Amino acid sequence: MIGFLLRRALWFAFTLWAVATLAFFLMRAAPGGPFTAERSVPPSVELALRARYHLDWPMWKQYLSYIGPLELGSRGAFTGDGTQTFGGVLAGDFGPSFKYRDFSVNDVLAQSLPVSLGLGLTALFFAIVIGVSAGVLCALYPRGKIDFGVRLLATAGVAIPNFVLASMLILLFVFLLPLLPVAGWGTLQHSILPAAALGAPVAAYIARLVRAGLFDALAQDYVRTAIAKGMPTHIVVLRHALRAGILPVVSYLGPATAAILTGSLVIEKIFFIPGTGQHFVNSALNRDYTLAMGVTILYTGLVFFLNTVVDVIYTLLDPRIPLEEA
Amino acid sequence: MSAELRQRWDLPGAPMEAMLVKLDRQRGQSLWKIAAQRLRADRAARFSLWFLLFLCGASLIAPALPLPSPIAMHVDLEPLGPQVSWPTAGTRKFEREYWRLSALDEQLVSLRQLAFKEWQTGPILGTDSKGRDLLSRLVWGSRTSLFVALAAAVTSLVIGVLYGALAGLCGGRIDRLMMRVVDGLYALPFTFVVIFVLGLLSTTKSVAGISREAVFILAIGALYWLTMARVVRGQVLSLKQAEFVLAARAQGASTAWILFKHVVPNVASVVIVYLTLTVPSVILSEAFLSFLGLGVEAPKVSWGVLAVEAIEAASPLRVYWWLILFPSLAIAVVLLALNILGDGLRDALDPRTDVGGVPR
Amino acid sequence: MAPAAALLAGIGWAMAVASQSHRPPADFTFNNNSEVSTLDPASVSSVPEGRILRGLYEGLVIRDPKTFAILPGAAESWEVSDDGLRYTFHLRPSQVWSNGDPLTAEDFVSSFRRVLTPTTASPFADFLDAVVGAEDFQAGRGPGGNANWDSVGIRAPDALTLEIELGSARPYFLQLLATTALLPVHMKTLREMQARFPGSWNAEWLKPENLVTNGPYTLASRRINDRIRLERNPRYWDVDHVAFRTIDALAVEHWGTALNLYLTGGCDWLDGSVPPLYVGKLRDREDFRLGNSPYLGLYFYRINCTQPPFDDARVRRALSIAINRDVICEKLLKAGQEPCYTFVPWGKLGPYESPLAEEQTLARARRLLLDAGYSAERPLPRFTVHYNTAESHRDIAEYVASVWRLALFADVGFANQEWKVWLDSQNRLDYQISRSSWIADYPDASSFLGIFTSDNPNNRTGWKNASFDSLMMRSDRELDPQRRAQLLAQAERILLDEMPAIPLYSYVSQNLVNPRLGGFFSNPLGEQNPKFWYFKSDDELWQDRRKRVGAMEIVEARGPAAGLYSKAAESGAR
Amino acid sequence: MSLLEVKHLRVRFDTARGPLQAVDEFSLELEAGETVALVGESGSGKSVASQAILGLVQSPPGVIETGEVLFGGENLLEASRQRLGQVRGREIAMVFQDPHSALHPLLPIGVQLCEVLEVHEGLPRKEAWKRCVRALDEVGLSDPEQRMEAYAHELSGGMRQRVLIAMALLCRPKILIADEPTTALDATVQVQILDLLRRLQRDHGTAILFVSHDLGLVGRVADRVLVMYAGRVIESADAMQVFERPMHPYTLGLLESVPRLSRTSEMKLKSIPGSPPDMTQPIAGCAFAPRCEFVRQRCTLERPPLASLAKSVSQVLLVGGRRSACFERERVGRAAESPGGLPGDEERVP
Repeated sequence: MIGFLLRRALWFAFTLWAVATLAFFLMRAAPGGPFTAERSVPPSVELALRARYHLDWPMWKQYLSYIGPLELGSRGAFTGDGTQTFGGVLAGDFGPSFKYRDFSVNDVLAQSLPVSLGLGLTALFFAIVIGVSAGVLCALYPRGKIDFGVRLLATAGVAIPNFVLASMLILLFVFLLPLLPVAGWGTLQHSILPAAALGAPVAAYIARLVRAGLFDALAQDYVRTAIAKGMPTHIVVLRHALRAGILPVVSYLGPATAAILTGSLVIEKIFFIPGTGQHFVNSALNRDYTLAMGVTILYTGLVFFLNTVVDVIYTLLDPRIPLEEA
Repeated sequence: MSAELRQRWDLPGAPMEAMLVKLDRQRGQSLWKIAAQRLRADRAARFSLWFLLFLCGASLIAPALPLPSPIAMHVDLEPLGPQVSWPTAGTRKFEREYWRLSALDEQLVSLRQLAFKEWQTGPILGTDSKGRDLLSRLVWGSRTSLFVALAAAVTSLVIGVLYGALAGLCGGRIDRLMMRVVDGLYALPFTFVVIFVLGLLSTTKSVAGISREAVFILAIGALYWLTMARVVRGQVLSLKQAEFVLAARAQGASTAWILFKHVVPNVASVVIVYLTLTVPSVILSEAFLSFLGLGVEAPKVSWGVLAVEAIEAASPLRVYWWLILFPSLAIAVVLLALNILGDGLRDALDPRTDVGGVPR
Repeated sequence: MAPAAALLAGIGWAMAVASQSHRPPADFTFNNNSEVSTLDPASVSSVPEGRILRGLYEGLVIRDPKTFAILPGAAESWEVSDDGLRYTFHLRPSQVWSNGDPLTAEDFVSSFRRVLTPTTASPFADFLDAVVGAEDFQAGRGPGGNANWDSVGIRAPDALTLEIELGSARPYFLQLLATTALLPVHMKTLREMQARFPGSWNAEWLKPENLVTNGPYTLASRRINDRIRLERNPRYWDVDHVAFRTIDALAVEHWGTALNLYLTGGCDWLDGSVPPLYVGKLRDREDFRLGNSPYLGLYFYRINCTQPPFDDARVRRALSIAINRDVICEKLLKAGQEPCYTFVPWGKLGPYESPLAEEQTLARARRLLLDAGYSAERPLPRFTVHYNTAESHRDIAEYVASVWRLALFADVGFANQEWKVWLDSQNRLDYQISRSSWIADYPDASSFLGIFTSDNPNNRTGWKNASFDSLMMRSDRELDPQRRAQLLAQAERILLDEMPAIPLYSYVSQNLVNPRLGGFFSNPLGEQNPKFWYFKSDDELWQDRRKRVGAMEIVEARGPAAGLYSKAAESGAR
Repeated sequence: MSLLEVKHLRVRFDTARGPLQAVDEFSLELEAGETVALVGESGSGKSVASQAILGLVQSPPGVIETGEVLFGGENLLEASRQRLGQVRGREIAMVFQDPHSALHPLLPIGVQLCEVLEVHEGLPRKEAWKRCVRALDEVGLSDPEQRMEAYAHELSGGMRQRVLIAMALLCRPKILIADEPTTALDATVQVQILDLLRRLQRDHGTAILFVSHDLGLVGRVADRVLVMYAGRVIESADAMQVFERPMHPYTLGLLESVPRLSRTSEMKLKSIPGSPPDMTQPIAGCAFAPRCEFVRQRCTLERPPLASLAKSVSQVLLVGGRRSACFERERVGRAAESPGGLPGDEERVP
C-alpha cells in the first residue's frame, strides 16, 4: 500500500510538472496577452504593467520563477508601487491573478472552490442516488415499460445539452411552480436546481452503466448460485449483482467527480454561482496566465487524487485485483 | 475423415444431405456475416440504422431539397411558431442565399432550382428571431454537426486505435509509459486545451489549407482518442493472451498477420460500439463550444449553434418553445438512435448473447 | 455505505462553508454586469467599476447624475484663474477617511503623484498631462535627469487647500477631475500593506478588511463573480443624505439570468443589452427605460487602411454609404439604438455638432467604387470581416456582408474571433475590416475623434493624416467653446472624407429599474453615483406615475412603502 | 408418490436465429435417497432440464412451454416467487458445474454461506457463522475458520467445489441437483468430490440428480441413468443395465468414448463422428440419425418414441423401467454385447 502510494506520488509529481510546463508554454504562445484590452493603454503603461508581473523577462526566467521560489532579481519600488514577487508554485503560491487584480490566484481558488465543492457534491449525490436506483429498477423489471422508460430518460439526460436543461428547470420550478430561487448561491435551496442540471447527465450515464453492469452480473454463474440458494430478489440484486455491477461506475466516477467538482461554466453562468468552473474558461479567454495555471494544476491534482482514491476503492470492492496493478 | 463420412451418409435420404449442406454453410460464416445477420434480427437497431442512414442522406442532399435558405433573414417578422397546416406554396420566393458552398453543393442548389423553381416549404417548424426557417436550419445544421461528429470520431478512431494497439502489442515498459502519457493528457482540462489550440491556430492564416472547422475537428478528435486508446489497449492485451492468438503464433504466423487476421476483427466490435458513443459526445462538445462562441464559423449553422440560440428563447417573458424543442429533439433522437444501434452492434458482435433479468 | 456517508458529510461541510458567506439581502441590489477587475481607481475607468468606485471614494468634485454639471465633492469650493491655468480647491474641514484619519489636501497630492508614477502603470496618467511638469515627471525627465516631484504643479499649501497649475488651459479639466481615475486613495494603508505583505500588497490593501475610503460607502465584502457589498460609511461628511444602508452589486454576465433575478425580485436594476427577441415584450413596461436615453458609445467597423483596396478612401466611403443603418437599428437590434453616420454619436454633444455625412444612396456608392476601378465585372477582391464572439456582432456582420455582396458585388467572408485574438489581430493590423466600439471617457467630442490621431494606440487602422492631427491638437488648447467646436468639426470633416472606419450606430442605455428607485437617471455615460439613490415613498411613486404619459404597464415596485428616503434628493434639484 | 416428478417438460430459447427447442418431452422421477444421473453431450439440454426444475432458466431468452415439476405434489413451475425461494436451497439445493464462477468473486466465502441460514432459518449471523464453519469442516476443508474469511479466488478449484457442496447441504435439503459438479476439476479431485457426495448422501439421505457428460463418472454414483440427446431423453435405465447393454447408438457411442483401464490397446477409444444438430431447425426424424452407425431410412423420416422395452407386464420385472428411443435398439444392444462389432451388414437397405 505504501509502496503503491509512493509510486503514485512520484508519477503525480511528474505528471503535474509535465502538465504545468505544457500549459505554461501553450498559453504564452496564444495570441494576445493579459493586458490586451479594447482600450489600448499607452506603451509606457503597458511596459510598466508587464514589468510588474515580470512578463518582460525572457521566457525561461519567467518559467523558473513560476515554478520555484528563485530570487531572480527584483525591481526598485517607488512610493508604494513596484513589482510583485511571489514564491512560486513549489511554495504553494500561484501568484497574483492578472484579471482579478485585487486577488491572488490562491484567493480566487479559496473563494470559489468551496462553492464548487458544495454544488459538485450535491450533484454527485443526486447523480449517484438517481442513477443507481434507476439502473437497479431496470434490472428488476428488465425489458418492460420501466426499463424502456429509464433508458429513454437516460438517453435524454445524456443527449440534452445541460444549458437547455437548466433553462427548462428554471421555467418549471421557478416561474411555473414558484418553489425555488432562480439563481444565486448560499442556501441549500439555491443548490437544488443547479445540482440537478449538473448531475443529470452523470445520473443518466450512471444509470446506463449500472443497468449494463447489472445485466452482465445477473448473467453470471454466481448469481445463479445465489438464486439457487433461495436468496430473495432484493438480496440477489443488491448484494450479489450490484456489487459486481457497480465496478464500472466506480471507475467512471473518478474522472466524472473531478469534472463535477471543478464545476461547469454553463451551469455557473446560468445560475449565477461563483464557482471555479468559469475560471477554467474565462482565465484562458482572458489570458490570465497565473489563474489558468492555477486551475489547470488544481484540476490535474484533483484528477490524480480521485483516480488514486478510485483505485483504492476498487481494490476494496474487488479483492482479486492487487493494488499494484490497479 | 470426410471421405469416410461421405460414404456413410451417401444414402438415398435427401433430407439429410440438405441438412449437411446447411450445417456446412453455417460453420463457414464469418464473424461479420453472423453479426449482420444478428443485426437484421434486432428490430430496434435495424430501425435506428435506417433512420441514421436516412438522416445522413437527407443532410447530404440538403441543397437539393425544396427548403428555404437557412440564412436569409426576414427581420421584420416576429418569430413564427410552427405552422401546422400545410402552408400554401409560394408565400415567399426562394432566395439563393448561402455561405460559401463547395462546387458540388452549388450544383445541387442549381438542381433544386431546376426541379422546384421558386417553390419552397413553409415554416413547418417555425422561424427564429431573425425570421430564418428553423427546419432549413436544422437540416443544414445536421450537415455540419454530423460531419464534425463523424470526422472527429474517425480522427479519434485512427489515433486511438493505432496508439492503443501499439501499446498493447508492445507491452511491458513501453506500454506502461504510453499509458502514463494518456493518463497525463487525461488530466488536462478539456476547454483549456481547446481554447488555446483554437486561439493558436486561428491566427496562423498561412496554413490556409487548415480551415477553422478542420482545426476544430482535429482538436476534438485529438481529445477523444484517449479513451479509445485505453479501450483498444485493454482488448489487445487480453487478446494477446487469448488461445487462438497463441495458437497462431505457435504456428509461426507473423505479428502483422496475427494483427490483421485475429486482433483487428476482435477489437473491431469494441471500437465500433465506442464509436457510436463518441459521435454523440462530439455533438454535445460542439454545442458547448458554440456556447463559448468557439464553434463553427457564422453564418454556418450547426445543432450546437441552434441549441445555444435556444437558451435565449426561454424566458419568463415568453417561451419560444419551438426554438428549444426542435434542436434538442434533433440531438436527442440522433443520440438515441446511435445508442440503440450501439447496443445492437454490441450484441451482434459480441459472441456472448445479451441475456438479462432476474429469473423468477 | 462509507463512501455515501463521506459524500453526505462533504455536502454538509461545503454547504456550511457556503452559507457562512450568505447574508441577508441588501437594501438595494443591482446588476453590475461583470466582475470589476480592480477597486484601485488608478487602474480602471470602465462603467461597472465606476459605479462601485463612486460609492467608495469621493473626488474633489463630482458630477450631477442628471446634467453632468460639476458639483462640490471633497472640495466645497474652488477658484479658477482667468487664464484657466490655476485651480485652487478648498477642502471641507473636518472630513475624515472611513478609519477616522483626517482627509487632507496632502492625500490628493500623493494620490495624484501615484497616478503619475510610472510603476503604478496607470492608463490615466495622461489626464494630468496639462499639469505643469507632469509629463516630464511621468517620463522620468527632470532637472538632472531625475524625475522631480517638486517641479510638478500640484501642491498643498495647507491641509485644506490644493493648488493645481496647468501648463496649457484645458476647458474640460474639471470634468477630468470628476473621473474615477483621479479619486483619492489612502496612501498610509497602502504603505502599511506594502511593508506587511511585500509579495501581495497590491491585492491586500484593497481587501474589505483593509480598504480605507472617503466616499458614502465602505467595502463590506467581495466575492469574485458573485457580489460586492457596500455599507454606508458613517464617517462620510454627507452621510445623512445617503439613503441605503447596504448595496449589493452583482456580477451576473448572462442576461437571461439577470432578467430572471430581476423578475423574481433578486435585484432592483439591471442594464445591458436586451436580446432583440424580448425588446418588444418589455417595451410597454413602466420599468423598462429605453429610447430617450442616448449613450456615448459608438459601434463601428474599423478598416485596415494600409492594404489595397482599402487604402483608397473612395472604396472605404462606398462601403460605408452602402450600409443601411436603419435596418440594423430597427430590425436587428430593436432597442432604440441610433443610426450613426458620423463619428460623434447622435451628431451632437454639448456645443458640438457634427458635419453632415455624405448622401446615402446606392448609386453614389457604386459610383465611388467605379471611380476606384471596381464594378460588377471587376469586383473587389475577397475580404474578411472580423468580429469577436457574440450573437449580435454576428448578425450585424451577416447583414452588412449581405448588403456588400448584393450592392457592391463584394465577396465577403467572416472571421469570428475570440476576444483576445480579435484584439490582437486588430493591434497588429492583421485584418481587413474589423468590428469595434468605443465608449467616451468624458462627454466631449474629442473623446471620440481623438482616437484617430496618428499616434493614438487606439487608432488601429493604420490611417494617418497630418492636418487632422494638427486640428485635434489645436482644439485641445482652445478655450472658447464655439471656436473649439469648429476646429473639431473640421477634424471630423476630414474623417468623414477619409472614412478610416465606418460608424454604424450608437448605443442606447437599456435599463430595467424598479419604479421605486429615485435619484437614478439614464445618462449618456451610463454613469451612476450610489450616493444619490433612494427609494420613493408610495406618494412620490404615485405622482411619478401620474406624470408619465401613455399606457404603461404598471409593475410591482418592491421596497418599503414609506420609502428609503434620501435628503440629498430633497435638497435641491439633484 | 416420488419425491420429485417431472412431467413432459418443454423448454424453448428464443434466440436471434429463431426459437431453439432446448428440452423436449422431458420426464423424470426421483425417489428419496436415490441418485439419478442425467447424461449427454454439452448442448443436449441436460443442464437446462435440471435448472428448469428450480425455475432457473434465464427468461428471456428461455421459455418453459409446458410440463409439470411436482415436488411433494406441488407444481413448482406454478409456484409463487416467494414459495420458490423457500424451496430453493432449503428443500432442493444445487451445485453447479464451474466452481470458478459459481462463487461470488467479491464476497467473502463466509458471507455467502451464512446468508443461506440467515434467509432460510432466520439465524443471527453469529450462529449461522458457527454452523457454516462446521459445514465446511464436514466437507473436509482444512482451517474452516480461516476459509470463511477468504475470497473465492484464494481457494483452489476443489476447495471451491467443497464450499459449494457445503453451501448446498447447509439446510439439509431433500434433493441435491449436482450439475456437472466435477467437470472443471482435476481427476484426483474429481474422485474426492464424488466420494464426498456419496458419503453425504449416505449420512443425510439426500436424493441426488447428477448431471454429467461423463458416463464413466456416472457409473460410480448413479442408481439410474437418463441419457439425453438434442433435448430429449433417448434412453433411461438402471445404471447397471446401461453399462451392460446400452440400447441406443448414442449411449453406445458415449460408452465407447469413455477411457477405461480395462481396455486393451487394440480396443481403440472411439469418438462419435459429426456434431449435434442445429436445434433451431425442425428435425424430421431421429435427431441422432446423421451421426448414427445404425441409421435406416425410417430414422430420417420418423421420430422414434421413448418406448418401454418391456413388451408385456411380466417383462417389466426383467427390464425394469427401461426405455429407449431407437428403432434399432435391438441391433444396438447386440452390437454392444460384441465389442468392436460392426452393425449388421445383412440389414443394410439396398
